[in-house]
Amino acid sequence: MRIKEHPILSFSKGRKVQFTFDGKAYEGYEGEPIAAALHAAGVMVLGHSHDKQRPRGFYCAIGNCSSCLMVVNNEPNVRTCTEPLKEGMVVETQKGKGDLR
Amino acid sequence: MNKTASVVIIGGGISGASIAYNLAKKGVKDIIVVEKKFLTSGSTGRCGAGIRMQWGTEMNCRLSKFSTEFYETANEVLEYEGDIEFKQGGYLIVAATEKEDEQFKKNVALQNSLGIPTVYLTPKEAKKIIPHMDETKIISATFCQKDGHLNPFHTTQAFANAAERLGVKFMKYTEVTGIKVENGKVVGVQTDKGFISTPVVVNAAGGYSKQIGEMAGVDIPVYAERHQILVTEPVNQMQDPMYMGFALNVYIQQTPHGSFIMGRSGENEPRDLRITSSWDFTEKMAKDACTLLPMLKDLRVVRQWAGLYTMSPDRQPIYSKAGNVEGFYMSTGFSGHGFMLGPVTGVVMSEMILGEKPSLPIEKLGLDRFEKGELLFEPSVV
Amino acid sequence: MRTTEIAIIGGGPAGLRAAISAASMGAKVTIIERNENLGGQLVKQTHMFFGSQKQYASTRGIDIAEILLKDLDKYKDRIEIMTNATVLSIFEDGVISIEQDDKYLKIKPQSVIVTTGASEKFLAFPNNDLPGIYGAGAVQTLMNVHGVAPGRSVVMVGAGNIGLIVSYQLMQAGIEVKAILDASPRIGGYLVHASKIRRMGIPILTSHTVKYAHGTDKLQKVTICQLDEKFQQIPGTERDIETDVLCISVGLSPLTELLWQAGCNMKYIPELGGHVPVRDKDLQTSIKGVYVAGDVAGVEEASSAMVEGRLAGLCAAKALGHATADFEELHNDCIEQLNSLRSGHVGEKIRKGLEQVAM
Amino acid sequence: MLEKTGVATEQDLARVTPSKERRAKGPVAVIECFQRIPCNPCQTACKTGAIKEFKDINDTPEIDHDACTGCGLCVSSCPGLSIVVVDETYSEEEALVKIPYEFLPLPEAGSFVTGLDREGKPVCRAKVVKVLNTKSMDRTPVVSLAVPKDMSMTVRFIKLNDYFSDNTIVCRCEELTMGELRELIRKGYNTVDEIKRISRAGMGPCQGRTCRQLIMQEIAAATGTKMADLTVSTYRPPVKPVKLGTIAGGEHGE
Repeated sequence: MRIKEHPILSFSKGRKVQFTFDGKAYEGYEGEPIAAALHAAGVMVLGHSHDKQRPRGFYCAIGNCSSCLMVVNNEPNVRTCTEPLKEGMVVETQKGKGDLR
Repeated sequence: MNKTASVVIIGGGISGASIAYNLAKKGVKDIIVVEKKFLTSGSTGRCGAGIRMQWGTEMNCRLSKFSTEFYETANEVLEYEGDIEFKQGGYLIVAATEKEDEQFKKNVALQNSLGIPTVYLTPKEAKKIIPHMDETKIISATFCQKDGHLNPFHTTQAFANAAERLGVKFMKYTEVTGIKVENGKVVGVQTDKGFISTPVVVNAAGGYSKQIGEMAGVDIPVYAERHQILVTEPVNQMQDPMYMGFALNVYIQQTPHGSFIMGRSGENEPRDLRITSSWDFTEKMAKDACTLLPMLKDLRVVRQWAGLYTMSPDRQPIYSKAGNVEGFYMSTGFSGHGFMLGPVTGVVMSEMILGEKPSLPIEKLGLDRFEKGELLFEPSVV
Repeated sequence: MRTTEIAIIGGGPAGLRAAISAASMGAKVTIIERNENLGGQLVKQTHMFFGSQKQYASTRGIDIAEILLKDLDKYKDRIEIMTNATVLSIFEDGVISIEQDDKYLKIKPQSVIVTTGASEKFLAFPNNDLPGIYGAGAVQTLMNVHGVAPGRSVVMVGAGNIGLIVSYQLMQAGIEVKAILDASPRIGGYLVHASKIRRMGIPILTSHTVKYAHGTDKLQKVTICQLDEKFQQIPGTERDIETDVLCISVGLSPLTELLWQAGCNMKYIPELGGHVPVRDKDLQTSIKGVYVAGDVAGVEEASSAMVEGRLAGLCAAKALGHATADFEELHNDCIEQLNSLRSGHVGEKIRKGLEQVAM
Repeated sequence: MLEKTGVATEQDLARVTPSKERRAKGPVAVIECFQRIPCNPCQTACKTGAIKEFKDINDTPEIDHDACTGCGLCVSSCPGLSIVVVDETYSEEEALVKIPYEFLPLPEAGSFVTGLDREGKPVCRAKVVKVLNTKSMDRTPVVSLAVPKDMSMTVRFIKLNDYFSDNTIVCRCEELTMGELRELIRKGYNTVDEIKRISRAGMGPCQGRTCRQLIMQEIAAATGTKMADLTVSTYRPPVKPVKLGTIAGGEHGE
C-alpha cells in the first residue's frame, strides 16, 4: 500500500516503470528499492531461507541483514531493500543460495 | 595451581589435538594440551582446509596419502557426533608455464607409483571438470579425485573430543610463559595459570613455535609468515574440485556450504606475528579469480582474513626431538600444510615420543637435516 | 592513489557538521556516504528537534538536513562529496577502500573522522524472522522515504524515543498503532513524546514484552505478556494482539566495525549503546588521526551528534596545521554546548558513560 | 480433587510413582490410571508380566516396577493415554520421557519443544529425541523427550511452539537457533569466535550484524559473564559484501 497523503511529507517519485516478479507483471517507481515496490504491491514474502525454509520479508531496509536476497536480472543474492528499481527488471524468488549464471 | 603431567602439548590446533589423541590411544595418561586461546584459534582455524595428495616429493605424497585415507573414515573412527564435512571433490592443479608442465608430468608419474590416482589433462579436458574456467590461461592440468576439503573446526574438535574421552585435559585460555630445563632435560612448563611439571613437552604451537623453542633454548629455523584468504557469500554448488595453480599463485574452492574460499601468497607479507589485512591481497585475489574463473565476478566477498604459515627452509615439516634438550619434541614448519597433515602428524609424533618404530620414514624430517644440509625441497606449493 | 586531507566516513548530521567545520578552517575534505543522499537519518525525521537554537531546535529533522546541505555548499571548492559510496575497510596502512556504484576505489587520507552512526539492536523471541517484523528504522525508511505503508496495523516494541516517535509517525501515515510495549517499568523516551501518543488513545504497556509471534507466511498476531521487576515473564498474563506488523525499537548500537579494523582501543559501555572507542577531549581515538563523532562514539541525540561533528572537524583540521585565530573560542563553544545538552537528569546516563571512555 | 480438575494430586501420584531407586536403574513405565474402568490393553501389551493380571477388567493396573523393562509397548496401547516411560539414566543431566502424542504435525526429532505439566503449564524446554510411529502403534506415535532430570515426573505433554524460544532464529544467514546456540554454549564454546567457527553464525552475508549481539547476550546470560568482559570477535574487511568483479575492475596499486 502506498501512503497517499501525509501531513508532513510529500513524496517525489520517479517515473512509473514495469517489472516482473516471479513471472507476474508489477508496477513501481523508478529508483525506489525493489522491496519497497513489492511491498507497495502487497508482496511481503520475498523468499524462503535456504535451510529451514522459513518465509523471509525485508527487515532492516538499509542493506545490513540478509533477509531480502533475491535474484534480479539473473544475478543472485541482490539486496532488494536497497537495490533501485529499473524499467523491465526481472525479479525472482531465490532458490537456495542462488546460482551464478 | 600447580599440576603434573606426563606430556604437555603446546598448541590446540589440529597438530596438538591429533598428537594428544594418538598418545592417549596408545595408553599414555595425564596428557595436558595448553592452548593460549581456544581450539583452532590459530592457524588451523584460519586455513583454507584443503587436503591433497598431489605433491612433488615422495615424502609429502606419502604423508598426505596417509592423512587422506584417515580422513575418509575419521567421523567413524573418532566417533564424532558432528560432521567433519570431508568433501572429496578433487584438486585440479593447473600448469601455466612450460616448466610447470614438465614438473607436473614428473609429479604424476611419482604419484601414480605411490598409488595416488592422479591423471594428466589437457586444458580442454580440465574444462570439463570446472566448466566455468578460462582454459586459455593454462597449458595443462593434473587432477586427483581423492583430494578434497574439510571443515577445520569440526575436524579439530573431533580429535579433541576423542582425546578428552581418553582422559586428555585441554587447558584453554592458558598461555605458556616459559619452559623449565634442568641438566639438559625438560622438567616443566610455566603458564599464566600455574606451573606444570612434566618430563615431555611437544611444541605444536604453529606460528609461535619458534618462540616456544626459544623458551627451551632450542633454535628452530622457522619463521611465521602472514597469508591472506577471503570468503564469499554462499551460492548453490557449481564447482566440485579445488582449483589451484603454483605459477599462477592461487587456490579457489567452493565449500560444501556453498561459499568460495580463495587465497594466494603475497609478495611482501610481514614475517612476524601480525595477522592484519591488506588491500593489496584483496585486489590481486579478485583480479586472479575473475581472470581464471570469470563467472565468479558476480560473487560477493563477505570477509577477508589472515593467518600464519610456519615456514621451514625446505617447506617441509619438522618432526623432531631437540638435539640439545631431552624431552623436547616439535612438530612444526608445515609451511601452510599443517592442517592436511594433522592425522599423520599425530601418529608419527606419538611413535617418536614413545620410542616406537615409525610408520613412515620420517627420520629425514628431523631438525638435524638443516645442519647437515640435507634439505628436501618441495616444488609444488602456493 | 587518491588522497585527501580529511576523509569523513558518513554523511549524516555528525559527518556533515564535521565537514563544514573542517572546511571552514581551510582543510580539504572528502565525505563518503553510502546512501544516494546526504543527511543520514535526518531525512526520515519528520518531528521537531529538542535542544537549543544552536542545534536547530524546533526545526524538523528533514529540514535540518537541508540547512546543513546549504552550509556545505559554501565550501564546495574544498569539499568533495562521494555518495552511493560504501567504505569497505580501513587497512593496516590507513588506506580506505570504497565501493561506489559497483566500482572499487581507494583513498589515502591524512586523517579520518568516523561518523558511521549506529544500527538497530535486535530482539530474540520465537518467530522473530517472520515477514512483517521490522526494525523501527526500516519502517521509517519505508514510509517516510519511499511512501509505502508497512502494513495495516502495528505493535511497537520499545518506548524509548525512537519507538515513541515512529509510533507517532505511523499514525501520521494513517497506520493504526495498537500498542507500545516496553520491558522496563518506566517509559524510556521523553514524556512529551509519550503524552502525544497517549492523547491519541494508544496504550503504552510498560513491564510488557512480546513473547511470541504467530503467522504461517507472514505475521498475523503477537502474544504479549507482563514482566515482573526482574524482567521475568509472569505466567498467565499472556494475551494476543492481531497485527500484521511488529516494529522493533529496542535501542541502537554504535556501528564500529571500521574503528575495530583501524585498531582503536574500544570499551564496552552499556550507557553508550555498546562498544565505543576511547577518545580524548578533541574526539581523537587511540589511533592518531582517527577521530569520531556522533552515534558511533556513543548513542545520543542528533543535536549532540552535530556538535560533536563540529568539534571533531575543528580539531582534525587544526592537527593538520589549519589554525584560525578563533580556534580556542570555537572549541570552547562546542564543549559548552555539549555540556549543556548533556546536563540535567536525561543526560545523566550519557555523562556516566563518557566518564569511562575519556582518554 | 482429581474428579474436579482432571489433574492428579500428589497423593494420587504417590501410589503409582516408581521408587527413586528403581528410577535410577533405568527405564520404567509410569501408569497414571486412577479410576476403575473396564479396560486392560496395557496388561495385554506387557510382554514381561510386569503389569499383573487383572482379576476384574475394571481393576486399575498394578505394575511390578522391578519387573518392568521400560520397553514402552504399553504406552501406545493405553486408550486413556495415561502411561509414560521415564528413563532417568538417559544422561547425566537429562531424563527421557516417552509420551503418546496423537496430533499433527508431529514434532521433528532434534527439535526443541515446550514441556507441559499435568495442567498444561509450560515447565521446561524439551528436546525431541525420537518420534516412533510404527504400524503396530496404530496412529498413537510415541515421542521421546529429553528433559531436565528433575522434570521426569512433571513433564507429561508438549507444545510444539517453543515457549522457551529454543526455536528462535539467532542467525538468519546460517539459521542457527537459540536452542542450537545454547547447546554449543553448554558444550563449552563460550566466546563469539568459537561459536562462529563451529556453527558459521556470523560468517554469512550479513557479516554478523544480526546475530553477534544476540550471541553475546546469550553467552553472557549462560555463563554469568558481564558483556564488557566477553571477548569480541575480530572485525575484518569488507564492511559490505562486494563483488569480486567490482574489486577486480577497480583502482589498483599505490
